[in-house]
Amino acid sequence: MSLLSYLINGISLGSVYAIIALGYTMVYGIARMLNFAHGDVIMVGGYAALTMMLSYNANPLVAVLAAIVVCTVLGIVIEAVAYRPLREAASPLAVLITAIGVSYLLQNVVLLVFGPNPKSFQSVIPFPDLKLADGALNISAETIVTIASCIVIMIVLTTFINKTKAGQAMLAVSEDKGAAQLMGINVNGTIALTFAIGSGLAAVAGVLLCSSYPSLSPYTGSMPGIKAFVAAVFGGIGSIPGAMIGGIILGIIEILGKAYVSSQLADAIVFAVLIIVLLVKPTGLLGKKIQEKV
Amino acid sequence: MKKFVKLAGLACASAMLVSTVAFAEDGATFKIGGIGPRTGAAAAYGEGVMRGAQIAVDEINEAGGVNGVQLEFNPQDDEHDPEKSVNAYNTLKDWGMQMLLGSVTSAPCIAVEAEAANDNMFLLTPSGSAVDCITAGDNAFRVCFSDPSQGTASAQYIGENGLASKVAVIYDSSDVYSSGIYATFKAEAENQPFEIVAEEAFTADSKTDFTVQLQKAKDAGADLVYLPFYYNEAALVFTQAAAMDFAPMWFGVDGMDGILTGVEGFDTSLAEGVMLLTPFSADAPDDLTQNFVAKYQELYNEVPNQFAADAYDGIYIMKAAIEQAGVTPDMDPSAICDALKAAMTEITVDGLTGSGMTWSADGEPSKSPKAVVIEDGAYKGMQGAAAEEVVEDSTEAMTE
Amino acid sequence: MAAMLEVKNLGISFGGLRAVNNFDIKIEKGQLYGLIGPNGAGKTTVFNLLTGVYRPDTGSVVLDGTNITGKKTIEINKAGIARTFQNIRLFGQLSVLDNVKAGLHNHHSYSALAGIFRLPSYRRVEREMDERAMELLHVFELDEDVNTLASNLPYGKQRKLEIARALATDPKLLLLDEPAAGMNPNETQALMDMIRFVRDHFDMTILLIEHDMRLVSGICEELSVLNFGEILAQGKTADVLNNPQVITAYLGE
Amino acid sequence: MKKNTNFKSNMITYAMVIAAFAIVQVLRTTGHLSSLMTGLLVPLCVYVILAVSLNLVVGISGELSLGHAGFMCVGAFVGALFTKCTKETITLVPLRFFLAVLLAAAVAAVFGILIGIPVLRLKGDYLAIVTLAFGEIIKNVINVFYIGRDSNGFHVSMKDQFSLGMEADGVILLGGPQGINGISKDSSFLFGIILVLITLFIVLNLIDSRDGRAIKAIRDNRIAAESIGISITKYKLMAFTVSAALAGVAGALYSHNLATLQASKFNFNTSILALVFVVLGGIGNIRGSVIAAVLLTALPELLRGLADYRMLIYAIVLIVMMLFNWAPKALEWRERYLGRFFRKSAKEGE
Repeated sequence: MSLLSYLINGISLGSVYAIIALGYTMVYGIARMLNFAHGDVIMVGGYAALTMMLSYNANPLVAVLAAIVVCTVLGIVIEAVAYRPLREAASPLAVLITAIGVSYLLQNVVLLVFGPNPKSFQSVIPFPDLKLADGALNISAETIVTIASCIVIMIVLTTFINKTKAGQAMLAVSEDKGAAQLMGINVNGTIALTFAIGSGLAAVAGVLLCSSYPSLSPYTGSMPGIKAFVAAVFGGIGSIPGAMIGGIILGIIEILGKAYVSSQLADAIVFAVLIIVLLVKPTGLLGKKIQEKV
Repeated sequence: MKKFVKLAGLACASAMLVSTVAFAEDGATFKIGGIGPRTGAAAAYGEGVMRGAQIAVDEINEAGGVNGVQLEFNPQDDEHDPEKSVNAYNTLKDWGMQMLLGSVTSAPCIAVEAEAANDNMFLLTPSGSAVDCITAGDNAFRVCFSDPSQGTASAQYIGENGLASKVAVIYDSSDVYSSGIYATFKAEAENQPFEIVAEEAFTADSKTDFTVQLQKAKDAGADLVYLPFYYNEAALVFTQAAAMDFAPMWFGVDGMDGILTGVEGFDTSLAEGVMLLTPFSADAPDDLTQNFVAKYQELYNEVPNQFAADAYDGIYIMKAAIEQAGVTPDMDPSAICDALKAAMTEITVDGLTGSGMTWSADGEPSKSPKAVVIEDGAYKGMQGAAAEEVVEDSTEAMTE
Repeated sequence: MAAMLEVKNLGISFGGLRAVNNFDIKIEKGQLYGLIGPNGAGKTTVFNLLTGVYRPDTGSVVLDGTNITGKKTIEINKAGIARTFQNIRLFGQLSVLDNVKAGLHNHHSYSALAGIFRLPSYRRVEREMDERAMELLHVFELDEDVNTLASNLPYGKQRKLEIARALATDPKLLLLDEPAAGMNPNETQALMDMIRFVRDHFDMTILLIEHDMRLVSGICEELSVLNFGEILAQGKTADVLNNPQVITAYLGE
Repeated sequence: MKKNTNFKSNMITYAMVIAAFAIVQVLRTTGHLSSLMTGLLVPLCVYVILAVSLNLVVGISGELSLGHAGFMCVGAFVGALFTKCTKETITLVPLRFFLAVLLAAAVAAVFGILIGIPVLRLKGDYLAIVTLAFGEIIKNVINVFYIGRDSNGFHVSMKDQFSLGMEADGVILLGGPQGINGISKDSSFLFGIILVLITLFIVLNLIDSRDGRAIKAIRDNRIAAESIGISITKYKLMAFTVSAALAGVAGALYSHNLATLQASKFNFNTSILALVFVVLGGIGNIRGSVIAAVLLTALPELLRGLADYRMLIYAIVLIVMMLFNWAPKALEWRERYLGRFFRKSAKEGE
């Protein structure tokens, strides 16, 4: 029974990683850029929703929508100001470092505006928890909603990318920007759209993260952000289902590692499993194998 | 491309080399430096200290200063990093600091104390609770309890009052404060009539999910869970425990103070029945506390936590020591330190975090923690006398 | 005369596709041998099999009496095969001189410590390398460009530099993958002279892939024609080029 | 000839470091150096060494490493433990310190090899994430290590300090998350500068040798490098190991400058910080790494006057510097309007 309960906890944690990883992999897979500020956009989303609920007494759904708007705009602005000028830079690392700058910037702006004290986030999920086996097993409503959201987002994103013109443009851009440009695809617009979607997803992830773990501070996003990045790589860079599976597996490993090996070494175990998986399957669980043409 | 960096480097280097060796300008003020995290994950603690201290400084200045001399307070950020803390310390030295309130957190405090001991700079840490925070020299004192005294006192309190027979501990193994208390709690538990049935850790990198630790404590049949860490994480622990219908007795430490007020929007009913040893309670009815809390709320729109209270007391302790020693602002920091460290053992201070506080030459305070239990969303004292005795015992034990 | 390269029944499949099948070739020492065929016929794949980029599924490769079948690229290079690439692969951020010196890597050696501490062996060996590299660069008329970054060279010089780098590894057999691609007729003419010179001057055996029929008929003594991964015709250049099958499959398309 | 320009460029780098040392010494003896600056001297050396060592992997070998702080961590702890253990037996501080640094470098190099062998089989972002993972593992594992010493010798535990089972006279050397306290401050600016010069000497000479050429060749074109007989594994591993050893040196210097040492310092953020130095200074440009490390380490301290806005401004400055230094449009603009100042440096590039 305790194993079952640990598994449920693992899935709860993993579902949060998964939903963050979905946004991460979107930007990562299309724009081919490690956006280290993604975790901080999530944090901004959390604050946006919280402010709506506390200061304007908005209903949770409205708050979530407001957060999505805020983050989408933020994502587009960040992309246009900080990342776009560096797209043709001599090294892809330039934009990575700028993303770190943006991450610091977001953290410090929020620190100045909202102060360092953590805020308790009221869950936006109005449903009761699911209790099984006479209450011995508890699946929180947040977990159910998070997993459902993950699945919905995964399906919508996959459909969007495969079935719409804009989605196809994204795929083309991710394969080869130059060629896409020649084909008449608006590369800047497509990447901006990618950031908009990725950041909108970050808002959803932020609200769900804070609903599941109701403590919000200017640094809330950074560690989940890194873990979600790990999850995205674990699942295979650019693979949307991979991000979700990677996130959930990561959560389960973390919880089981804590439960059965050592609670101090849980993170080390997660990373060790990641290393082993990548050594066996060097492009992640669902990643495409890229053969260099000679 | 590289040229730019080069030019900027030169400009920067020349800026750095401008000598800023300062002398207490006209000798009109006492210059007190403050060091603590004001950015980064621990910013909530450092900011509390800086605000609490500023309130005390302003009060004292309004009332005419110390022996007629005004105080000046300069808070510096250390990002909860020993290296940055030393940088902050040096910055303050350049500013002309004569005494130091800080560092706020333990590891940075140890690093700064090594420097301060070397310089013979008077150091009073409001909240650096690790033993080594004040051991490098005789220049250092602290306002809060040390980790061992807290851990030992907690174990003794639980044992002597027969609160539980099976105890679980959850602690932050990546944190000096938390793991320090855990270690001494465990050592003392050997002598107490209860059994530690689960010892579960978490780390700074995984402090959102506590379900495993709670599940293990629950499975082990713990009837009391000891939580030697800060209120931020505690808020999550209580929420998650409630979700899994786990309701043991909770026992916290001074870092737990703030659980009712520090986390904006936290459902305080979840903390119902939590016991903690704290020197400070923002709900205490005495004038001193009420006055402080009101001012703090007015200025910062928040209820002060124990860090703010420690710092507020810290400034008044400095004031008492200055008055006792009769130092003047034209003296150099080392001379001030020599005078103050003698005065520290002679003064008795009534503050927010304890009345009749006194210090031994090793820098440890002797004061009585308030063992409180949270009832109806407020602290309620419980057998304070017993707790007081306990802490004094352990403080003595430590000094041996 | 012993064969420099003898390949028998070489083959590889990618997925379900048989990219190269039943490939036999025999090149005598000192020969200039051409490998031609339509696009996608598998010519570069043959090079990749010969140089160990791919491991063959079937067949054997014997270089100057040594069996090198299935060996790694590095070992094959040490055994004596060097190559150039269809899409030029230079060390773009290294100077022209350093590109060639990289080719000399395995023939002029000193320890890492000698390099770091600038021991006498470092100075001596580096001087030898400089001299040898300059000789090679002189042959390819690149001595003016020694300090230029390889990526800044014009296209024709990049092709030459790639050959110089390959020769620096002191091979027995040189594989050239479309050396004349992108060159104008004058440049191609100069290249032909140069390839002949390399063969004579370095006593080299050369196998080259080419599309330019003028170049092929001008310098190759023997040819193999590859079509859909299989050999269509093989023999003296003139004979092969007059083979009606070849004309249909390749020239007449 | 190429050699001469390299030689000249390297000499400028050494001269810059030595001149900086001389200026600082003069200011120091004449009492014109602020306490902050005095306190920053050793950390500046630490980060210069760290940045140069990481540039060897990122710039010269062309692999993105996100776990460099892990090697620094190993060096810091090994060095500090050595000093704690030999405090009584070796009383000559410079000797003790340099032995500690050597040991730190050696152990970090061993970690470099152990980690490099699996890691270097991967490519690109996957390689980067695995280095990140190893860095975090090192940090986490050191966090659960307890080492004590009593009259019976050393005791090691991975559980807690009680499991060490020491006699009453036992002293805890490494206390898990408490780390190591009371490390004697053996480092000094002179030692720091000497280590910086040694690091530069090793890295610059390595780059400009047969092995360095092989490493750069692999970076520029792996397949071509293989085709001319250069062993990818050997040279990637060589760069990675030398880099790890030097990061270990940086760690040892770091730990001998502060009284306290915790593994939590060596987290992902520290690795990233080193990467920021490397990228801002110019990937593959060693002198740039030196300057960027100095600049970015000092910058937040110099911004202290901005009080609450300090880190905000730091973030903005970082973004602006990145854009100014890397954006093609900015480079074009600079070429046009500031050409005179920059033309020379464009030629120096490589």
